Amino acid sequence: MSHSLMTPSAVAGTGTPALEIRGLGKSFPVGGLFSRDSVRALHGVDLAIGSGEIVALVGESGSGKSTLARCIARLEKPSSGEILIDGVDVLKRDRFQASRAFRSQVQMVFQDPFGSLNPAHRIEHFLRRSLAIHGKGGGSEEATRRRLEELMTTVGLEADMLNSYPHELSGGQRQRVAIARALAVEPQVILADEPTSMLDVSVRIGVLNLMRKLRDEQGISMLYITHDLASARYLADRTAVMFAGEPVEEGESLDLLANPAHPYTQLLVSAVPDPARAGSYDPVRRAELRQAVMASTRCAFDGDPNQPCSAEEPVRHHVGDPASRHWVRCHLYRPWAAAGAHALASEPTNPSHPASNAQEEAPA
Amino acid sequence: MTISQVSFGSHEPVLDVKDLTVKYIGDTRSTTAVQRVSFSIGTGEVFGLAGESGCGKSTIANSIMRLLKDPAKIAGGSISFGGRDVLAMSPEELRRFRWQDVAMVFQSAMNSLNPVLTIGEQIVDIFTTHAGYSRKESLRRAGELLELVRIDPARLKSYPHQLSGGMRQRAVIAMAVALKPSLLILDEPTTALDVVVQQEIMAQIKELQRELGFSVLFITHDMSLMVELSHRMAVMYGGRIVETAKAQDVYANPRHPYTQALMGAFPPLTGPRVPLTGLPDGVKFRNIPDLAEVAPGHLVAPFGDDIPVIDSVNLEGAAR
Amino acid sequence: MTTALLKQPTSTPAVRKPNRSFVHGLLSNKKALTGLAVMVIFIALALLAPVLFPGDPSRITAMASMEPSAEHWLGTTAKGQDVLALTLHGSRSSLFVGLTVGLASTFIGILVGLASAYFGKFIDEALSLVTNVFLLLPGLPLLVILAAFLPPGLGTVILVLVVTGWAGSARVLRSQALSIRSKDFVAAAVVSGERAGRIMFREILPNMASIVMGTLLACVIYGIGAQAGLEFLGLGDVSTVSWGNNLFWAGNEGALLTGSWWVFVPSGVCIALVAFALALINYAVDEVTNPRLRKIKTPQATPVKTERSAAK
Amino acid sequence: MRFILRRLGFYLIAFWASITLNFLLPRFMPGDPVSRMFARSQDRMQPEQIEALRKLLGVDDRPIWEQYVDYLHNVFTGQMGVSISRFPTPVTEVISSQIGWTLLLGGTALVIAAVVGNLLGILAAWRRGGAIDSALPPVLVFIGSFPYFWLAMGALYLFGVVLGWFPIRHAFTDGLEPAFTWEFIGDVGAHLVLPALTIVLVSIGGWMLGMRNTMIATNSEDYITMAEAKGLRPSRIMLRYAARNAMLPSVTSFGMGLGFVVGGALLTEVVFAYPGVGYQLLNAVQGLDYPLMQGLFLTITAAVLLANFLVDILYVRLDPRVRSN
Repeated sequence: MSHSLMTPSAVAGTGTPALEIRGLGKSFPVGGLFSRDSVRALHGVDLAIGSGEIVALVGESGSGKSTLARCIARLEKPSSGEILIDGVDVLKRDRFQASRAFRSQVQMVFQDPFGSLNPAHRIEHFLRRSLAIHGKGGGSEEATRRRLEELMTTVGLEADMLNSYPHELSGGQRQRVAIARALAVEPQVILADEPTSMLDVSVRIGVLNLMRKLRDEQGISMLYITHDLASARYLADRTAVMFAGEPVEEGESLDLLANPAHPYTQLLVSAVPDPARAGSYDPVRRAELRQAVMASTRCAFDGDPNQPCSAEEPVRHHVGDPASRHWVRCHLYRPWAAAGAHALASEPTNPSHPASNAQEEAPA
Repeated sequence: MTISQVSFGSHEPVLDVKDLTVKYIGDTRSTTAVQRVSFSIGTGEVFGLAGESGCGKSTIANSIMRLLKDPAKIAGGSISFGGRDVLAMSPEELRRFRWQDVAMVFQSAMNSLNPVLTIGEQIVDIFTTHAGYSRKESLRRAGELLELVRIDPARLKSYPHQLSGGMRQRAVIAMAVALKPSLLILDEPTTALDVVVQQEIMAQIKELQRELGFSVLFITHDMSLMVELSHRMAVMYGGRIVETAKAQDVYANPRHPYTQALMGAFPPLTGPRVPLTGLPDGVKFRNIPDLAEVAPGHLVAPFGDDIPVIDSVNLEGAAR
Repeated sequence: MTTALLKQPTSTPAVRKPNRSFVHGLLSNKKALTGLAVMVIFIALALLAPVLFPGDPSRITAMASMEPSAEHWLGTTAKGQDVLALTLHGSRSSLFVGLTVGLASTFIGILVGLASAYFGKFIDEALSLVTNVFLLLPGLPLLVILAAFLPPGLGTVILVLVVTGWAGSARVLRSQALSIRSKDFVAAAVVSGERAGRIMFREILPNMASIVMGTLLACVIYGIGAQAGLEFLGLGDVSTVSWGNNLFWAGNEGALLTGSWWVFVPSGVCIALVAFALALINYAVDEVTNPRLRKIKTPQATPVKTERSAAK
Repeated sequence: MRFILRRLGFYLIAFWASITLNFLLPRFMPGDPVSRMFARSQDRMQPEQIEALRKLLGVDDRPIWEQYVDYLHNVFTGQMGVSISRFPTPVTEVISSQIGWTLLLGGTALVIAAVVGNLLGILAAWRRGGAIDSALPPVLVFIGSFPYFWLAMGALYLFGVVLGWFPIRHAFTDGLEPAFTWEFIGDVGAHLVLPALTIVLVSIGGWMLGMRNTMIATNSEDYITMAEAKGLRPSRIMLRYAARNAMLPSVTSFGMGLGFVVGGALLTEVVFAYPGVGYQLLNAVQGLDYPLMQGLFLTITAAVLLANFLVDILYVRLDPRVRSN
């Protein structure tokens, strides 16, 4: 095992990012054909992934992280914003439908390996089509064959599985096929939407290790979307936290999870079961956090005229060492308090705050 | 083979499962879902059953409640609850045994609540059937139950779809403790929920357990959660128990390679990043032998030094 | 570490296409076999009719209203036509119309369903609206009206039956296509750069095989039954020999009032047998694809009673 | 509420579509059937009546949209012209004298078939492999394979002609004055038995199998397992948990079934000469009575749409999930 676990990506941080997102927004219409209501799923998302960098996007269900992935993959049409690949805005370049050029740059691995491979086709079909569509087959049948076998070996599968049907493979093996299919087009960026959450726990690490290997050996950039903070910490160089459709905190994975600055991140971190921290659960502290964040549909302070958040957009604050790339976007963050235990402690929340007695409210 | 009685609570086991074997009788062949599994749970003890999908842990839960449906059949062994033979109960005895003695929280609260009845009606059902209370009295108690899990009693009139995921699961937990059963089976009660809600639900269950003193059979695939919550635990693989011990012992010193793989599957949230391996794809253990005691209260299924127990198959996912 | 343990050569598994197990399941299903056997017999008889009874079956060959006898196995009509000849020749038109209507309706249903599901949004809204309107318009009255306005003939009958019959299959196929559309493998195909047509017909359609077959069978049943109804009302093409027309003439000539049941029974029973056989195949398709509907085996003697029966 | 409004809008569109279809048919059909009709019955009509019918049926020189607006106006004010075959009765009058009989026949048959069929389906699914589950479905499917009219003719022949147990034609004995007397109601009942029975026999199998299959699917839901785990009584689980949920799709198909029953009733009415709209529709077709045909078709459509709307309202009562969004 020669994984470069201790060196968070030396390649990252310089030059044009492989993928950059600016001010991306997405609203879904709700109700019937004649309704003008809409739900805001994403709002002003900025994110950059350097070439050869793995960035994790963490958040709970409903935080908009999957929507973001689908927007970047252009399975959904973003309502606003820009998606830049190598500095080119692809939303402007091919406006109505993603071009094949774009498809060859950005690939996606889906959450459910049992759903992402068409049960009617053999494994070979998936890889062969990807090669054929993007002209990566090498011209001759022999070259294609070689490429197919190479792909299988790369993701740790036997070449003779090409003849199998998806239902003959285990979950982990299918997810490897899905990764091979993405690799076949030789993309710059792979979007991985919770690639391990449907797998048996014992094979999850194997898939994460494979992703890291691909980054190390082929320099592919990745956006790793997950709700599992521990795996984000394990795999990603940087981690961004999504909350209510916006990234609220971002930084080097180890630093971010060790010193979470946003109350929501703190809540997430504190909720992860970790036997090593057994007994660290503090109900009073949690109640405080819960009160500050509530259900992940919107920030608790949104709509409260007494809070600066509602009056103006929160700005980014640097956290810790100015050289680090750790920032948080929250009015409650007090840079001067950063030296203390945690930022929120210096600003006790008001018990009469309207959100304080709202349990997680049911969706209307 | 004996399970040494290192129960956390009293030495009198609430539940005693011996050599339980469950088979799925198929059209052409039968498969064994659970094979000679034995364990016991003491009064007030939280016993964890860990393992991955298809390892038979939910089948065990359903066997205890005798909820197995065709083609699954109990093919051998015994289940005794407070000294009574669960497998010999008549339909009427069984009906009373269910929920009064053992209650269960299912994996998905959305699916385990009847979508066309209000939460209130579904709780009232329990009281009118088992306790013979009037409707009015039942409703009053139902309201109290909801308060117990910190849900506004006005929610009695809500339908399941009007509650959030966490609230629904809390309502199910309220139902589970309605008749103060002596054993609560939790079958992956939080897998469908986000971590923050999961943490609250687990805290809620702990609190109720302190208050009401029931025993818990806790089923999950999340080792971290299990170690945090359980007193003792067993790790299942392919219908067999491969290791059982105090939870902290399993965490600190997993003996079986499979247990080690499971532990290795959860990267820690603190400390340095170290490479983990988990279990390679398609690796399977076969013919797991009976448990043997390796330390006081720590039993492990023997495996050879050269680990010949692992072989590679590529069809293991076929029967998902 | 454990990589050394992976050295097991993976023998190439006996590859079995998922669709093949479907056919296999169908062929080992008693209902399906019965249905198929009946259909094979009817199709054979329809093909052999001109050989067995050469010439025009509606010509008068014997005395009127004769009971079944050795010479005329199913007796004769009030005009003196041989009922057996009419019945066998009638199967040709009935099966032809049924099959044509079934294929055409299912084809339209597939197109509408796939387009609806794949493109979604406005296209789906519009197509669904049209489908639902057609589904809700009362079928037979619409048939009658259409048949009354259009010039009589076999073409009219087929056209009218397709117009009233496609909506049902479109609805079923749309909802199935919709559920497949939402599967990740369709999104994965989009991401890998596949074009719309290929996704619809190569990725979505193959997964609908059983439901397409079910719809086709249902449409054929509808076609045969509705043709018979239309012709019985005298709105078909009266000059052709078909089961519906046989019954129309039987009614017209007062077969029942004179007690000539043999004129009236054979064509009706034939329609019922064909429809029943197709329905059997259809239910078998359901059972093969939905294991929950399969028949429960009689429980073997096991030490413990089956849980389900104990629960009652 | 929103759901109801959406459905209402849909029914209006459907009704508009059927009106438009009615408008277009006589205008765009080959062979000019309308002229044939006029040729046959011109001598009996007043010139202004002919003029009105010409406009209604499109023998008209005005631009098509003008005709269309005029047609819509006529439909919504109930001016459907006069019947040719029952000259000079207005179409609306002919229809209103007959719709009641169809509602009686179709309604009775539908309710009996749906209720009995669904009950059998519930029982069959609850006791998988029992007597009801194994014996009944094939028999009912086989009976259901017969054409409506064939079964009707068979019943008429057997019970009417041969055995003479039931009257063989019309809705009541000729010469009997319609009135609310026991004699008349009994007579109507006796005339109703055979036609209703044949419709029930043909359609009941579909209800039963539909319910059985939904119920089997419902029985494997988690909430049924949970109800069993709760130790509820089996009868309660069957009715309040399983059947209560399984009936929801059945309610939807009840609305859809209406259209088919109207169709089945049409054929049955023809066989028994039952004086409903279906029988009348056939008479109108045979008598080239296009105004009556159009009126009948619109009436039948409107009735089916209305009934579907009522079913939707019922559905909202039964499924709380629809209610809240």
